Amino acid sequence: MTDCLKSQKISVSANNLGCFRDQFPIFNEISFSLSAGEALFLRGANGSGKTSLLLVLAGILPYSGKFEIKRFGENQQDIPANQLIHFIGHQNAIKPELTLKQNLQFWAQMYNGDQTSISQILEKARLFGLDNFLAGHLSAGQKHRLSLCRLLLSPRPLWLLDEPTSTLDSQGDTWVSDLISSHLANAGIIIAATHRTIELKDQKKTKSLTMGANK
Amino acid sequence: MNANKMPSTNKPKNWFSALAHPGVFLGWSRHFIRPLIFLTLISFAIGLWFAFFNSPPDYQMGETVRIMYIHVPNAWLAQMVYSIMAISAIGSLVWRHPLADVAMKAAAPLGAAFTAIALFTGALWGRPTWGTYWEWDGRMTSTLVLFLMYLGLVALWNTFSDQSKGARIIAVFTLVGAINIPIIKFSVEWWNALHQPSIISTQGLSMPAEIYTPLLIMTLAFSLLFFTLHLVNMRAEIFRRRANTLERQHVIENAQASAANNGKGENK
Amino acid sequence: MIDLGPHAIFIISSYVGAFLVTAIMIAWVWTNSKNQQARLDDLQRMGIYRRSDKNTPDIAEETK
Amino acid sequence: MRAFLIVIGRDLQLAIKNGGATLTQLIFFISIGVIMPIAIGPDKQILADLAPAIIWIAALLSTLLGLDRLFVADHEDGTLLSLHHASISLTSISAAKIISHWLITALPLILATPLLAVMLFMELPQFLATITALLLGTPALAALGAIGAAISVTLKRGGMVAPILILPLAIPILIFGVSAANSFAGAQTSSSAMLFLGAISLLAVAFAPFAISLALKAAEE
Repeated sequence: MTDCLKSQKISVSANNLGCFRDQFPIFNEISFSLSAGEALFLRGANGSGKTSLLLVLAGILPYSGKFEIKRFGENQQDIPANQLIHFIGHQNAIKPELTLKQNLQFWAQMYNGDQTSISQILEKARLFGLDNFLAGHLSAGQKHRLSLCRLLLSPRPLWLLDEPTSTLDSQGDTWVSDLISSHLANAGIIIAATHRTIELKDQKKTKSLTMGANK
Repeated sequence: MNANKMPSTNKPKNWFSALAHPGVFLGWSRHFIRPLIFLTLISFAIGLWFAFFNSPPDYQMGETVRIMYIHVPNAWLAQMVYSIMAISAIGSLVWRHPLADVAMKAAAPLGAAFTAIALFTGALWGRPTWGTYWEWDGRMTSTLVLFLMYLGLVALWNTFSDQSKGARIIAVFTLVGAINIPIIKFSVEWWNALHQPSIISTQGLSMPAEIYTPLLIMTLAFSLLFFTLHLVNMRAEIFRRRANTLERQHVIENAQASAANNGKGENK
Repeated sequence: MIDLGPHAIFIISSYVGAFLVTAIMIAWVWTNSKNQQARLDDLQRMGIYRRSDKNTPDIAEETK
Repeated sequence: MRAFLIVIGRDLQLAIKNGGATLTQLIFFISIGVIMPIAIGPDKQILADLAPAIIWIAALLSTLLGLDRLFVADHEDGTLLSLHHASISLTSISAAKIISHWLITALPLILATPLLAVMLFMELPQFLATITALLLGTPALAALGAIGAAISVTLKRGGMVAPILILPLAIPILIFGVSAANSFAGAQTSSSAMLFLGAISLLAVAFAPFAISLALKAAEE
């Protein structure tokens, strides 16, 4: 899994990004660049455009300026940009009518990942032994953890996380920061919007961007 | 040890007392299933023997009278099952008894099946007798409406994820729909169309005993079949609710337990 | 078998149809009941009980 | 291709788990077939003549009934957003959605048509022609309906808007569908109507996925 990720090494750069809704800027003049193994934490008040920026980077919102993902691996040039990205937003993309396992199986297949490790992934998320329970029984925090499990279903270099720790308890926080640290150690890139500080093993590799300052 | 002392021990008492009656029901109803199956099989055997080998063709209908031996019991059950559902609906609304909810839910698909058989055999009887499979007369239309109501109730149960909350709403609709039962009953007199008047009327029997006997036994057989299936289905519904509660409870406890475990790990 | 006369096909098909619907109904009720029971058994095997089954004495004591 | 089948399979799985929705639609379909004769009167000849039209209107209205749940749930729980990063394109997903929508909504209606046929006193050839016309025409209904559902996915009253958008587009299907069944005696016009129906369905199913994926992309903005 890690080898696979290393061969997908990328760097991203954004130059003067802006996003407008009805001529009104949600954010503009955002520039940053990240190389493999670096994280960017977006900070700022509610409504400062953190989520919108993530949606722009995820290729969902239209934008002005320039955003580029550079690929370094061999044979990786033909992977479409959308398949280099894991995006975990506020909505958890979980069907309450299906079991935890069925939910993850679907996303494993959608992400071209492997389904064999689902039980281990659930265990890591402290959802141990709940494979065949309905996702509808889960609490909000558990659902959020299940949603984050999608990150581990297939190796993708760029993670875009919107408030990854918002509904989690302190153990959940630790798990997420472990996830982020090991992804960075594997030369992945993370861009996350967060209110809370996420403690990482290697703080040098993180950058921070405060949004809404130029309004 | 720790698990027993968890704060959630107070909650299940409530939940336990709510399920107390269904629990008692599960206890005694278990002993009824086998005898009921046995009685159902016996009465079907006797009824079918009468229906095919020990009853003469009717002087008017001829051999097609044999369709009546399934049609009439099922038409009767179609209405009786709905009446049972309506009574359960009252129980559910007035006393909020969980067993009444379960009885209501378990009966709906069975009622739909009996009504379907009544409609189907009625059509097949109508063709040789009246020359048409279907006629838009009062009784047939109202029975068809009954069939749709049954299906609607089944669909309604499926749309509620919280079954005990849904039960009250469904009970209201069941009672509103009960208006259809007297309509079916009196439709023959009111519309005075093709359909036969009731076989059993206040003036006494309107047909010979050779035809009446198999009819009665088949009615008994189908009613026993309904009671058996209803009992089994009610038990299954109680099991289903229990399993759901347990699953939900386990998921919550899992969260609490893993939080507790991790907390310990960190302290060390 | 007795002679069912000119309308035999209607009689037979109504019996067959009724039998089919009844059989499907019975099969559905049966499998549903078995499935729910199996679910409870699975939970029990995982060590998940209803509290009233596991420690009835506890609850009896508490209610005193 | 596997991912394509998995999207269909999951939709079917969800439809079975929420069995109420398909059943509701089915009851609605039969109900229209019950209401019409009560309104028109029990005259057999009139009912038999009107039967294909009644069945088509019932099919059209009840497929519209199921539209609101086609994309809304996936939009609200974030599934659509996450599918942007799937290894299968949104256009293929839309195509899969049309197929699952047809299997969940149109197929049960077609299977229930014999019931309406008996109640409306249809003759056998007329009935067979109606079934064939439904099989040929409903894919187009499903495709158009899915477009309407995708366009109205973010609207508050999407469930009301989609039918209004789609009804006018469905008129050609209705015309050919009814004429295919009605003029069965004059097989000439009937078979050409069937051809038109098939052609409309082919075109609609081929082009709808592109429109749907565009609409869904726009909806997320």
